[in-house]
Amino acid sequence: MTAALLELRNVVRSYSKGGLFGRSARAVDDVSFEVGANGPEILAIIGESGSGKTTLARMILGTVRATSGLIRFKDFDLARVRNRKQRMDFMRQVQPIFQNPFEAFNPLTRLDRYLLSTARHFADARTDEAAAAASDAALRKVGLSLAEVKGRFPHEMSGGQLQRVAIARALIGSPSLLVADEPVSMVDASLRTAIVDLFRKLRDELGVSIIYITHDLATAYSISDRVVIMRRGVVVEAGEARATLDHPQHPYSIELKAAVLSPDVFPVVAPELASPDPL
Amino acid sequence: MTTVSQARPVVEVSRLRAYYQTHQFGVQRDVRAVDDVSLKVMPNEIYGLAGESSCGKSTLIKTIAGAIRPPLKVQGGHVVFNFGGREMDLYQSTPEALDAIRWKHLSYVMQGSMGVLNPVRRVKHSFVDFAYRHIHKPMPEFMALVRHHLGRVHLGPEVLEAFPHELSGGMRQRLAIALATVCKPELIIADEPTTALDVIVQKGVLGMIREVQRELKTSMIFVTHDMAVHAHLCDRLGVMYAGRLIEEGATRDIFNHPRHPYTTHLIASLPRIGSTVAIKALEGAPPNLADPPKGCRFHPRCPLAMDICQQQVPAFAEVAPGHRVACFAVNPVAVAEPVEVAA
Amino acid sequence: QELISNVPRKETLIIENPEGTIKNAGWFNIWAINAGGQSNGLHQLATDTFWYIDPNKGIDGVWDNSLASDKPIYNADFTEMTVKLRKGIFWSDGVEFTSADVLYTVETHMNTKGLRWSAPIQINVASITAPDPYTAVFKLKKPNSRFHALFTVRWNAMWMMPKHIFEKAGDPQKFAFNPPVSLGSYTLNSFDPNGKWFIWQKREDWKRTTLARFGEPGPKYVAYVDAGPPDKRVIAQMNHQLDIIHDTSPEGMFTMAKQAKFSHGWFNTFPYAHPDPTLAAVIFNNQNELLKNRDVRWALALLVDIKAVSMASYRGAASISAIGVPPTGSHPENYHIPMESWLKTFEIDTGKRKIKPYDPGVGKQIAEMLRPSLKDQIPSTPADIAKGFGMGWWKPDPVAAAELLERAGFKKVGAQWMTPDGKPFTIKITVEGEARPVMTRAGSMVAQQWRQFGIDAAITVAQGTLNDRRAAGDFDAIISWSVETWGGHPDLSFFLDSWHSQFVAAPGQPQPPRNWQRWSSPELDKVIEEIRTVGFDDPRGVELGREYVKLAVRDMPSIPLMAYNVFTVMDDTYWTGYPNAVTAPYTDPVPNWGNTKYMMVKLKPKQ
Amino acid sequence: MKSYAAYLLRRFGQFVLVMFIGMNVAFVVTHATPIDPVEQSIAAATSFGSTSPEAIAMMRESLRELYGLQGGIWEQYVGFWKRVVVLDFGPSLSAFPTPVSTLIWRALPWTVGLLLVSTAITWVLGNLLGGLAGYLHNNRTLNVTGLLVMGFHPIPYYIVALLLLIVFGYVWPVLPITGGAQMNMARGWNFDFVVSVVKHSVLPVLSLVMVGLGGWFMGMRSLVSNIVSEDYVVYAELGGVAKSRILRSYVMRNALVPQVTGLAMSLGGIFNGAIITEQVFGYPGIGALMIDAVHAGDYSLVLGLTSVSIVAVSAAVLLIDMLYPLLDPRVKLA
Amino acid sequence: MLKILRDLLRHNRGFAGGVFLLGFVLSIAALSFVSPYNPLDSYVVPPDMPPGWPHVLGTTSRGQDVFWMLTFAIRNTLAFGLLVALISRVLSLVIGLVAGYAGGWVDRLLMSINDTFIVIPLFPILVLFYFVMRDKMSWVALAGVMACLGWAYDARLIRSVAMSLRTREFTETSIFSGMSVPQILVKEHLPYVLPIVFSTTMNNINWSIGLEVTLSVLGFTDINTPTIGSMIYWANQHTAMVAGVWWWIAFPVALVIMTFLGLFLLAVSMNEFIDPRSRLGRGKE
Ligand SMILES: Nc1ncnc2c1ncn2[C@@H]1O[C@H](COP(=O)(O)OP(=O)(O)OP(=O)(O)O)[C@@H](O)[C@H]1O
Ligand SMILES: Nc1ncnc2c1ncn2[C@@H]1O[C@H](COP(=O)(O)OP(=O)(O)OP(=O)(O)O)[C@@H](O)[C@H]1O
Ligand SMILES: [Mg+2]
Ligand SMILES: [Mg+2]
Repeated sequence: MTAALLELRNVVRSYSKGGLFGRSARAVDDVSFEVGANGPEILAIIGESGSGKTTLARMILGTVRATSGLIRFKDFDLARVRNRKQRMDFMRQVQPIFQNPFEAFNPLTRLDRYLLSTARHFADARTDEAAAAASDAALRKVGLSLAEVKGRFPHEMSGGQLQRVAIARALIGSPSLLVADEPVSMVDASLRTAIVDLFRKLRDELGVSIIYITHDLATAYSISDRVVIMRRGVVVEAGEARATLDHPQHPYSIELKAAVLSPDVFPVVAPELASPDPL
Repeated sequence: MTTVSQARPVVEVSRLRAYYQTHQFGVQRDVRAVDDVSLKVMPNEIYGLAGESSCGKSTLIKTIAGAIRPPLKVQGGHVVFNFGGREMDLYQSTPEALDAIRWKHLSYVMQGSMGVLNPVRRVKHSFVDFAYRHIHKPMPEFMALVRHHLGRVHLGPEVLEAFPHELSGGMRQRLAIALATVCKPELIIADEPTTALDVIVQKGVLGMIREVQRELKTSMIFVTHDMAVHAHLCDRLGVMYAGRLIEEGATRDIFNHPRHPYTTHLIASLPRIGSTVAIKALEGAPPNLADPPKGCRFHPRCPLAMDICQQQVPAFAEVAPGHRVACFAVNPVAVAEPVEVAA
Repeated sequence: QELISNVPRKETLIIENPEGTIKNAGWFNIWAINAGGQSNGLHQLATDTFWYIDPNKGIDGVWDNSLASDKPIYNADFTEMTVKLRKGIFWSDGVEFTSADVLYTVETHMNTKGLRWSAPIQINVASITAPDPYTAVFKLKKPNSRFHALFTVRWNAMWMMPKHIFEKAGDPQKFAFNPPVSLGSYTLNSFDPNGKWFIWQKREDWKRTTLARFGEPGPKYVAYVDAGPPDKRVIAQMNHQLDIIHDTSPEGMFTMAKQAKFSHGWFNTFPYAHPDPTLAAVIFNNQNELLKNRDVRWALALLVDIKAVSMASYRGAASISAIGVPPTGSHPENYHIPMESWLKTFEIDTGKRKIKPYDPGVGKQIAEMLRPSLKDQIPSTPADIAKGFGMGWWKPDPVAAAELLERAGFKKVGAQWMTPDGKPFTIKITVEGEARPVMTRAGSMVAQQWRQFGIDAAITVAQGTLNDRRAAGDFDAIISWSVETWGGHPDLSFFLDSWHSQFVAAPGQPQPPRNWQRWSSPELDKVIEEIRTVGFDDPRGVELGREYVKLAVRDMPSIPLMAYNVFTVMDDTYWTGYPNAVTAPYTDPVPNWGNTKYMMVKLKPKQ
Repeated sequence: MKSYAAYLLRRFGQFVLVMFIGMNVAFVVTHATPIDPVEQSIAAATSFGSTSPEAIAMMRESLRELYGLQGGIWEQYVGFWKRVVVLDFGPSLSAFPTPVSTLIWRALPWTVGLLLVSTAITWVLGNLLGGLAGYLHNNRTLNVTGLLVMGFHPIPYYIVALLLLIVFGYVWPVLPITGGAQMNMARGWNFDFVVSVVKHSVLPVLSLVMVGLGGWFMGMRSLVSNIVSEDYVVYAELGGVAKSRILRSYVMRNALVPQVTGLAMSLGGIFNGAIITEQVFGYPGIGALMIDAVHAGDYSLVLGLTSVSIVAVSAAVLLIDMLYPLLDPRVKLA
Repeated sequence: MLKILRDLLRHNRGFAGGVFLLGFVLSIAALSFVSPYNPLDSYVVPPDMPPGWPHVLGTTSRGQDVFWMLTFAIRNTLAFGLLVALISRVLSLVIGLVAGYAGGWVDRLLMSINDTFIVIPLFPILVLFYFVMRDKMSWVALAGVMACLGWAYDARLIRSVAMSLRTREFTETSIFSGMSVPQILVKEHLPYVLPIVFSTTMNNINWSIGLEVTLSVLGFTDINTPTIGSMIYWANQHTAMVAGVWWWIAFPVALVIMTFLGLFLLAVSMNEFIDPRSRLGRGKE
């Protein structure tokens, strides 16, 4: 067994809650798992809203410190990252896609800045042209082009466009781990498929591992290798994706699966909508 | 939804065009995010709006909700509301008249609604600001009503005392929905209100929406990318592509017999849990709305494209009762009238 | 609403106290050094001492025996001074003033270090006795023909302490003396704890004070107030809320003269101002390497155009003086007029030739210069012109100045004068700034004239550091005065005694007051030593004074400019009878002088 | 609880540190003055009298002794801290032997009263106008008002004060132009006195407000112009929330956080006095005291005044830091 | 760049007004280089002449031409205000942004230093500095000192904004785009604080000019250098206000007001320009 790409052991994060004199509450409670122990993989994290998924992602990215527990990337303890060089090395390999695309870009800055900067630092683009080319290539993977993005400010883009820009930015440097926090929540089904396919391709062809946080069980089912289901900061169930989602064990997982809306309501289920509590 | 009402529509949109106009440094650029759209929403009806990302759904919705801020400009067309028998043309009315109908008759949930709550005030104050004046009840009763309403979106009364930043994205989104529905307006316009919700909560919230709508015979325009949500919630569905409506009909008809090639593709590409068949994404890139393709805007990506598609704009015409499509492959003779140039 | 509550305006005289705000208002112990205010009425209205010398003509001659009934009586070798006291003078609390108070005052100063007059008493007095309640006899440690000056008011002097109060008060340095017990015709009525105003009230028993000899004081109340910045003082008087402005700018004075028909100065017409017996001068630091040389000092003097300086500083309203005596009081009769013929013949040798630098017509030239704009405001008789504007001065002579500088080894390179060791000749004129605007203006004009000649000259504003810098000799040249006189009396020892070279400090060490120029001259020392041996009123004193003048002209240790003119403005709306240069020169109007107590008896309410 | 307490403790430590450094700087600075209080006293005591050089030398020595200046700088430093600890700044050197604290307490109420009122008025008015102007940025009246406010702002204070004085004291003499209250009036909480104090404060307050308004106005205006495009403001507008409410609770409330910081600091700053106001209007206060003390080289008094100001300002800064989480709930107490 | 300027000029009346006012003031200042008079010399023209020909703005009681004096005064005063503002802006920006971004002990250390500067009263320091510097007290030196004393307040303000920017998600995006800390501070955070910086700069310039005037009125500056402050100083010494020589004070004050209003209009329009949301929004109105 090769060493895992990413390893989390007993990770806890607590926040002090509620104004001046609040108690502290655990947003992430004793979470352990590994990513990429057996080659590149896509790990889906699904679960309740507010269950600590984003917090977990942030701890992996090192932007939030774990209250306790250990996070190791390629056998390197993230708590020991000190200088800029170490950080840069880390970021070359691990890239995020943040949950809210409207927040992920500075409204006062043009979007291409982020792309070009990423290209320069992590895709070894030496010249402006090279950086532009790298950015354009990444944007094309998500159905955009540099021409469309260049010179635009975030508020000039639709939510889906922003989300795609965020994805493209993360891809520029060919990282070995992507932490994607609901990367396709604002994208239409067709594009979503394209992006999810892209993730799959990244894994299969480039050996990128992906942590895929989502509420969309369907895409999680279709691309992920393993799945982690969280509720109130705790991992309630984890395992091989299809097996777990086909036959969930934990009551919450079962409830979750049951709640998934299927598009295939017609023609069979249609009258159900007439009932007072259809869903 | 099976009962197509003969009553007057709650909102009637005709030949609406709204462009993002930027005159930045001498160069004018028009992004034609809404181009010649006409639709009607009947009382007691949920009208779903689907379409590719960045096709102009949010813009359309903003235009209907009167949320016009520069650089967005309405270039032509009308939005006429009909609340309680009184007609009102949105773009001919005074701001005061508009303020008077907001939230009482018309409410709006904007996209990215996590950021719409005032960060330095407790949540309850937002409810007071938006809704109190429309609900003619004393404060304690009003708060009780709000608490009750929050229960419907699975939120406890304690969130009223919280500051927005203390709540997760999903909680804030539910608050935005609760805020928009608490006054039980006649028309609710909602732009991707459930994107940040987990499926369980989403189901609950949709249930609530449906319930409110049934109870009050409210109408609703609902934008989401989740076709499953459309399938469960909407009476009628409109599909947009590149700033235009390209197909509209009863939800069931659209799901069962999509006619426009884009809709066909959209329905076909829905992911299903348990299915492992690889889904094919649409070839090509979404059109650039600042410089859309001539003719039918879908033609560069259309498997059925013909010569005429590159020249003429297909009319958005009825092909079956209550079912309209804009496609030459479906309706070879219907050519759209050219839009009149705005004054 | 009245300006002052509970006090009728008609019975009140309102005077500016130039000390401004007294930060320690409730302190009336004037014998402690600078603990409280003193020209807030305290030393004008409430204190008294043996004698007064008036800077002008005086109410009954220049000399006034105040608490003393006679002039000081010295023994032959000036080692003993006897003072006879008036009878029937009472403190405001009803206790009689006697020689016991004198004894107490002097002995307290002998026994306490750090009172205001401790040092001179301890240096001079061996013992004091009071043979009877109205006689005090001072035994001196060494001969001193001017010992009485300590008790003779020129602005102020050593005031008498009330024994019956102070002996019970404990440490005389820590006693506030509040409320003060008065020996003058007024007592304290009330004061602002924040030090903005003090109101004094005429004593019921004003007849039992020294002033009663001249009649009843007019104002029932006298208020001393902090009048604020110059503009505001003018406004206040135009509103008739300030009867006497202590000082304003020349322009302020002209405005008042034009616009306020009740306001007038010491002169009713131009130049309005009262010339203090104080000589403003460009004081050189005679220990400065470059300025040690008399030729350099004379060269700089010959570059000054006094007409321009007079215009710049006082807008022409200055009384100029070419010699080291202020042109005020009785001095013109004793010095300026008699010495004019000598001045006319005075020569200096430039190295190339001899020149006669004195120009007797300068005063007249200033008057003529102003006449076109001021018309009949300008006096026409030569005597009046001399009185108002002064007499002659040194004629600007750049050629001679250049010759003198060259003789001193200076060289002109391009437009710039170089010192003998080849550096640019730089000279800074220190001025006080805000607190003495007119002097600052004079300094800036002098600097300009030097600069135009090719000397790198500029002014530097010392503000609060002036005292320290002046004492430490930390200046090239400074606009200040080292000559102050009695004004009404020709004796010059008031300042001259301290010019003896025995007191000149080493460079960098603090120089005792007066001889700021640090000038030492053996010839002058002889003059001073002789003055010490002749009596105060001895005519020989005047002759010796003229000797000093000649020495100072020859050496030019400082360039005399003009009298320190004070634009005191008086408002006739409520009171008349103010002192006036022409019709009533009975005392000095400048209200912070202790001598202004005489004004009170001359002031009459305007009907 | 724990975290806020820890925060408080840390913050309090910082407060003490800042005060300590501040006081030390003040000590060094005041003792670096080239003005020797003894020389000042001598100059003042002798400038009008006949002066014998021997007497001066003697006087110098005894004053040095009297003022307690013989010791080295180190002894004075230790003495200073001893006195600070018991809140006694010793006797003033230029009004010896009156204690510094007496002088300060006599002037302080006037300064604090005047500046408190004018700062409060300025702050409220400036923010209100700035908020309105930023929010309704196309309103003509407001733009003109803005230009007016901003036009007054840069006029040198001395000129404004003097102009007011000329207008209301001479041209149209309706208001008293000098002092804190009518002369010779019994002080105390009686009606006449209070009326007189208020009347006398009108012009000083007016002048301070006129000149000070612009600062707050501009700050608020620029803060607001940023906030109006935030989502929550846009949304409230779409929700038909009353304009006044949006302005108050959405726009201004969010802009208030930095403005309150500023207010706290300027409230702390009122202990520095308003030198020119005091000068022009003859208003009693500690600004004049400070100038006087500096001129007289009275470092006891200067130190006393600076210490009061240092304590006041650092306390104000501490206070805002403590209240910050209340003002802006998002701020973390890290 | 030029295009931006032209566009701003054309579409933004405030900007055009600001440019015009400042341009006017600057050209007055520039005229000082061709002045026929040496600003140090007095009594070169007849004193107390009211505005008219040939002395358009009149003459002072010191016999100086007000207009030509003013060219020097405004030049020096502007240079003074800008120098103070420049230095103190750099300090407050660097310290405020770094403290807000870094947090933790860096923040505490910087804020301790900062607070020390806030609590020390300004006036005694300036006066003392004046006493110690004496003749070497040029306006440049004064500007240096004032800059060192004038940054702390604004640094705190900027820090408070920077603190919340640190928590915004886009900061993370920038970090993960490989931007260095200075890049993030300059390119990402600076635009956010610029409106504050503009308004504090204005306030700072105003404060420094005001303090210079105050110090001048009290006589604590180098009165040999013509500045607005020293003009007012000399006017006061000649009680110009009550003597009716109003032009000696009115014109310098008017020029200061123009400068300031110009800066204000610029700052306001620049604020709108920096925020693309409002920039686009207001372009057409
Ligand atoms: N900065 C914070 N301060 C206090 N509490 C926080 C903070 N950030 C997150 N939390 C809390 O931690 C919990 C987990 O939040 P997190 O954002 O990780 O949830 P999530 O699983 O990503 O939810 P969602 O799917 O809605 O985005 C929530 O209860 C939230 O309120
Ligand atoms: N302020 C703006 N200025 C210029 N163009 C804009 C602006 N806002 C949106 N657009 C453009 O208008 C088009 C339509 O945007 P809109 O937000 O309506 O899309 P959408 O259909 O809601 O997409 P999504 O589903 O991704 O939210 C997009 O191409 C977008 O880039
Ligand atoms: Mg999340
Ligand atoms: Mg959208």
